[in-house]
Amino acid sequence: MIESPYYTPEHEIFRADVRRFLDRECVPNRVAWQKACKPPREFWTKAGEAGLLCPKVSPEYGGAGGDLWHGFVIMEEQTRAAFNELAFYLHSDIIAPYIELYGTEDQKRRYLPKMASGEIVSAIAMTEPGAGSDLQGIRTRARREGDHYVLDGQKTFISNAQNAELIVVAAKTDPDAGARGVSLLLLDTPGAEGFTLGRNLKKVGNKVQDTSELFFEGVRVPVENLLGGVEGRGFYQLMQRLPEERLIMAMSAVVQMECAVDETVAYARSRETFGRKLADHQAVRHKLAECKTVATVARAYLERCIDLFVENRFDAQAGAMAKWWTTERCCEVIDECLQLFGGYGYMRDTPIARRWADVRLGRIAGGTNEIMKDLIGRAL
Amino acid sequence: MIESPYYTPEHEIFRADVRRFLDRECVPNRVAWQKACKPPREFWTKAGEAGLLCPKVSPEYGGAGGDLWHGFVIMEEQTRAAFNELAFYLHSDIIAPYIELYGTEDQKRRYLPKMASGEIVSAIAMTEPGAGSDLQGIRTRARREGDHYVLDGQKTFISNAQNAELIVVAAKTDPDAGARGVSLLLLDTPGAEGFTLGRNLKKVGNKVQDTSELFFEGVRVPVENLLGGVEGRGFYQLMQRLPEERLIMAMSAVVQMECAVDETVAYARSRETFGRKLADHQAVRHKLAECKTVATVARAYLERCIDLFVENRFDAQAGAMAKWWTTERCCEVIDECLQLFGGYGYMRDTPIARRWADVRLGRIAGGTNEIMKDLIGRAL
Amino acid sequence: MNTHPSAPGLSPATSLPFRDDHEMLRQTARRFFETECAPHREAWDEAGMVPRAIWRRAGELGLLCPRIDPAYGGAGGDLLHAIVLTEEQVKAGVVAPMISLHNDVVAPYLVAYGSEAQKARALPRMATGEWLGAIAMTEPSAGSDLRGMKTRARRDGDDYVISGQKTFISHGATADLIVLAAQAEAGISLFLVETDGLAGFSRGAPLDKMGQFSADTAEIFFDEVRLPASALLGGEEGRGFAQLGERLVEERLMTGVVAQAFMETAIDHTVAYTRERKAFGQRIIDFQNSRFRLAEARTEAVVCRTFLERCVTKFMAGRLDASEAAMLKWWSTEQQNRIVDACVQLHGGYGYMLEYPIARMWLDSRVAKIYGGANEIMKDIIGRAL
Amino acid sequence: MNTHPSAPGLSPATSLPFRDDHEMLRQTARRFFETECAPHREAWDEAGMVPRAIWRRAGELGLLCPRIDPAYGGAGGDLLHAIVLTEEQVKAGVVAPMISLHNDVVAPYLVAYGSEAQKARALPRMATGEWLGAIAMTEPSAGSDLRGMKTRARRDGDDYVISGQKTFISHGATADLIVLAAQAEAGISLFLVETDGLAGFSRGAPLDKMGQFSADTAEIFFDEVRLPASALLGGEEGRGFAQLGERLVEERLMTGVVAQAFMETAIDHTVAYTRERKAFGQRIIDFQNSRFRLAEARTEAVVCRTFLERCVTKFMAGRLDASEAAMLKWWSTEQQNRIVDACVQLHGGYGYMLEYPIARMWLDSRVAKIYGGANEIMKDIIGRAL
Repeated sequence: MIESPYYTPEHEIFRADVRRFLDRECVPNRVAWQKACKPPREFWTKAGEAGLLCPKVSPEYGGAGGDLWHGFVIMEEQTRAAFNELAFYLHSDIIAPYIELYGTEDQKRRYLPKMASGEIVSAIAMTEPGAGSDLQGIRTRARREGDHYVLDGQKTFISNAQNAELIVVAAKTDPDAGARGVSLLLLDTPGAEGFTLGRNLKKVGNKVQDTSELFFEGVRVPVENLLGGVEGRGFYQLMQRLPEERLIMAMSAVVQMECAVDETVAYARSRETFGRKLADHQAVRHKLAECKTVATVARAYLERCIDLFVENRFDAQAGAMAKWWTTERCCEVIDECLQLFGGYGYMRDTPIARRWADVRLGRIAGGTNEIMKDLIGRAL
Repeated sequence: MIESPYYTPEHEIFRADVRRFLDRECVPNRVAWQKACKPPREFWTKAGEAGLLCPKVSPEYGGAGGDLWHGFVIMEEQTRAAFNELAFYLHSDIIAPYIELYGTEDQKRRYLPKMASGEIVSAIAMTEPGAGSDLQGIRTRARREGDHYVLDGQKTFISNAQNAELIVVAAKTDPDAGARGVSLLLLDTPGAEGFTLGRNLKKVGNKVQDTSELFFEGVRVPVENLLGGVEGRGFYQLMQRLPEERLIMAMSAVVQMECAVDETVAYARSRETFGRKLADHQAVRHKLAECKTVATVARAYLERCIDLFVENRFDAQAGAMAKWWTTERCCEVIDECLQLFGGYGYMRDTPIARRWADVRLGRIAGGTNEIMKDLIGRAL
Repeated sequence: MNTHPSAPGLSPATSLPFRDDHEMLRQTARRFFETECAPHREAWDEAGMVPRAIWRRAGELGLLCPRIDPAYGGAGGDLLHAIVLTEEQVKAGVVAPMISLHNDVVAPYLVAYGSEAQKARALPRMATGEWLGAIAMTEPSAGSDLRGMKTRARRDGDDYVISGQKTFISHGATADLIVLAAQAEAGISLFLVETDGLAGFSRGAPLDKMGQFSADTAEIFFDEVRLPASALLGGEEGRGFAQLGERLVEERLMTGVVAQAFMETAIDHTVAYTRERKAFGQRIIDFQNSRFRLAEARTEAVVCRTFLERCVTKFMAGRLDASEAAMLKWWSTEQQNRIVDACVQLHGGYGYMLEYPIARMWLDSRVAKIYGGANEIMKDIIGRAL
Repeated sequence: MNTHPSAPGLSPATSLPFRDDHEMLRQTARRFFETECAPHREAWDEAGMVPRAIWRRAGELGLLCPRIDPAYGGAGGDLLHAIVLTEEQVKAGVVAPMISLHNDVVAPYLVAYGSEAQKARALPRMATGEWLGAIAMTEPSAGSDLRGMKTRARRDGDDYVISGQKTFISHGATADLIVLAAQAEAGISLFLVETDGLAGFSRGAPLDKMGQFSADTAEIFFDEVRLPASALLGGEEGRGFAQLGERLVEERLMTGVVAQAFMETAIDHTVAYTRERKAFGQRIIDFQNSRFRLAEARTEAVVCRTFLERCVTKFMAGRLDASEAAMLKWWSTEQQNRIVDACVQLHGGYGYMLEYPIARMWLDSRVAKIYGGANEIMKDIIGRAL
């Protein structure tokens, strides 16, 4: 869909597969899954069979040995279908890399092949009810007791948890050590005593993606499930991955804008009001020109960010900039687009309406945009 | 000009006088005064003779015994002529009230009649180079020595100072007492040893209104020139007057918007481009509709503020709200209006251009708008 | 609405002349919305509509059509009664039952243009909640462009025969009485359609909207529907466009009332939330950015209220013109959406969760920039009048 | 512009392929603007123009027309040379001499459309600074509407006779060579007007603008001015509209370069100022509001730079279209004005004093949303191409 020097013919073949899978397996079920507020468990297995999970993981661990652009292709195709509410990227592009990059050999062998096949669905548990974006302030404790850690605490806003067999839990192994006291534990949820899956929270958008509360009361996790095997590395492991995660969020925001502008231009060209095409009203045309400009600027910016990322120069500030700027513009542009659809823009079966509700999360998730500005501001 | 239940026929007669004075005595001299960066001293005497100075001061002290609306009439007429760059209101509505409200009987008799006649031009010196809007942090000292205070320090951004015979100086009589250590001193500048009038600063707009630096080195001020005769009251005297001062700023901003919108609508109706009137382009019409709406909303808001003021319920937060909101909207609206004038909007002889540069100060002066938000935010 | 006693300087009490009877209605309404509606909001949202019984209950309490003549079951009230009801409904976070649609949009057509017989039949039923009202203007192909409507009313002997389709009809799935706009020979005309057992009339399923879930909205269809000539509102053809136009000023004024209540309620929720929640060791309200954003929102709401109240005052004196009503409509709904959006942001992740009122308010608000004439139409109206 | 070494993550170094010769020109330009221009800015602003000697000096240093062929006195440079000059001029806070107007707007008309004789006569004089160039399109009654121009070029034997009036002409008060657009029989055509001793040609006094004080702008008048037929640019009538259109893409690109340099310079000044100044006991940059506002500005400038550089790259590859150039023009000048305005605000009272560079930048910036085709025209261009 997108012109990019990084896409090879192989990516385009993959894109066709992804598109087919989305159109056949997902779109027809959208309404049912939205009602259920989650996709069925077996959907993940199908996605694994279709090669949509963990395309970037090394073949050694059951992946397809792909690259960043395989993840982008999936995200682009989801966006085209206005079906971003399936958290593939969380499973494949956020969690799998933690294990592949920081895990012990044993952890990689245990989890990655099953994550790629869809036998294991994964979630990551960072946010807590009282702490929001403040990772250093988390209260969930992991107390060492013999060859186990004992987990106590509470998490919220956890995506994928309803189906997850594996939850990566951020916990304090040393409550007095601040950032240095945070570790990541790999919790196998089947049969985990003391673990309770809380409510599946109802959200403004992203209806299919489940979002849950989690409770840990004396949950025993074997020490070999400490990610990487060394305590106190969690905060740094999380931090290191943030630029890439934010790049993906920016990419998603940009593609959302582009899809929205395309849909709106098409609508404005076909819809007639007051005796002429909507697009022939000057005020409408100027709004469309503004939206198109923002989307074009954003695309140029995204490509530059990708270049920097490839050159290994996309740092924390760059990630923060990309994330806040694109998600803000995305919400503005889509709100303007929705307006041009009139009453249809408020109906859930119009893609623009779903986009509008879905993208609102972008300004909040992954660290609120205020946190991004703080991060940039401190480095000025 | 403005429909208001508070205007009486007497105000309208006064308005006609003011308008005549501005059109005859001021407008023809605008360019010369702008070049000189101040009006000539004798202009103030003429203004006094014409009854434009201190209309609100009690007849007992040489004033006309008018009310708030006499001040408004002058401001409105200045705005109509795009000639706000004469600081009448500083002299009449800010400084004279300090003396009338807080001064000793002797101070009132010494200064007010001459201020009303224009024999004395006044200025007020609060801001210092290092302190900005932070009044409690001022460093100018007034040390008591026998029956004199000895002034040492430096001020900046002082309007009217080039012509002033009287400068009300905010100084610390007790440097350890914070807000309670601030006093206002009435400095007679003729023959004041140790007092130096610094540069007349060149500004973005408000060209006619001079703005100077002041230096005090061991300047002796007799104790009977302490405003009100009691030390440490300065901060409270200043604070108490702020709501009214901010109401006047809000009023000015609203009238500026109204004048700008009227001028722009007239221009857009007469100017032709691309074969039709500017106002017949939908995008232009929508911009004008937006500007007109903001001006209309602002007028309603201003009237409500005036009502509250009359009912003695216009407090510090209300003043802060009125000041920041109206000055922000004023700059936005006038910027939009200027744009519709095309190249003419950038020429100094177009009123919209002068308004644009003049009103920019409103967001900075009288406490920056950030200070206003701080004040409101703390009271939430 | 004497709001914010805690911060008097920030939100000056209303200047509207509320009397004791308005305050009594306010108390009744507040109890009704808070205790009999708000607890069911989630269930009603799921159902996509409210149970009929709640309308009867609202009727019993005197919340329906309080402005109509007591002869028809009303209380002879005024616009301030309508404002009181709307403010309390929004403050309680309740979007349906759509009392203002029923009371302030539909009933006035009967009051203003109905014959004695039409009034006597419909108004008492509306006041008790026996009949729910709706108005059907918008069509799929026309949107805000009323003159482009295609629904026809063909005269056939003593009857009119109606064919066509309407969409985005609030109460479309449930209404008993629909004020219908259709093209008759003499031009657009309004008809009173009693839906019970009406042959050729059908309704679509409630539309799946992005917010206001419990407020049912549906398409309705007329396939050679026969109405007696007495169904013509006011008894004269071709007056529809003018009648709709006349009513729009008041409808847009009420949109402003809703928008204002949304803003103030959203800010109240958010001040409370940011005072209570902590992040990075301090209360959210203690961050300068939060304080500035809330200071802006509070100021904007205060400004908007003064404009609203000026419009209300002018309306009650018969002096509010179409241009000013259009200003109020676009400006207040724009501010509403901006403020609610900023409030969502200050809630962080909770702002995206439907169990927090601010999340539903965000979804509920968006349509305000579209309905009652899209905001672009408002700017056209103002621009042409300059 | 490898700016901001102190904060590498915040402003990625340029991705444009600057070579050593560009960097050498940058050094020369920087020294020239910083030491030979900036100290005189106030005096030149007072005078409303710059002394002619400064043009000769710029010519000596190789700053004039570096892109033209060495055969005509240039250095055979490329767009990056133009960018280097513009960036350094803006960074030094210098608006005149208007080198980019001379180099990048006027000279290219000769290069692109001039006959050999026209080039050989004009370009070497422009490269030395002997002749100052201008272009005259806009008329009092037409503004951005070029087709509406009224200046006539009547053929009379071997001559053209020109009558009409132009306004807002940069270098109008000082230019030696004016590229003039006028209506000839076959349509809008461009003429090369050598002003020295030209009968019937007159200039108004420099216009009193709101900024860019030292950049002279004037009205010019043609009263039956006789030009030889050889003054017709390109030798063919009626090509003017197309020629102007062809050049606009590059002009708008250069407007983006100026806007970008303004943004980055304004932010640099403001970061320095807010780091140094204190209020209420802390540095201004330590207030969260200041930090957020600057974080926004820096991000916006980074985003804008990536778009600018993409446009530059596409332009150099011959692929930048009119629509994208229009996007760059309106977007970058809009951002420029917003960012400079925010920077003024962060300066407090000093932001309003002309001795602070930010104050002059604010005044200088405003016209960017108007010149080179008002931003509304840009939106029309983009909108029509959708």
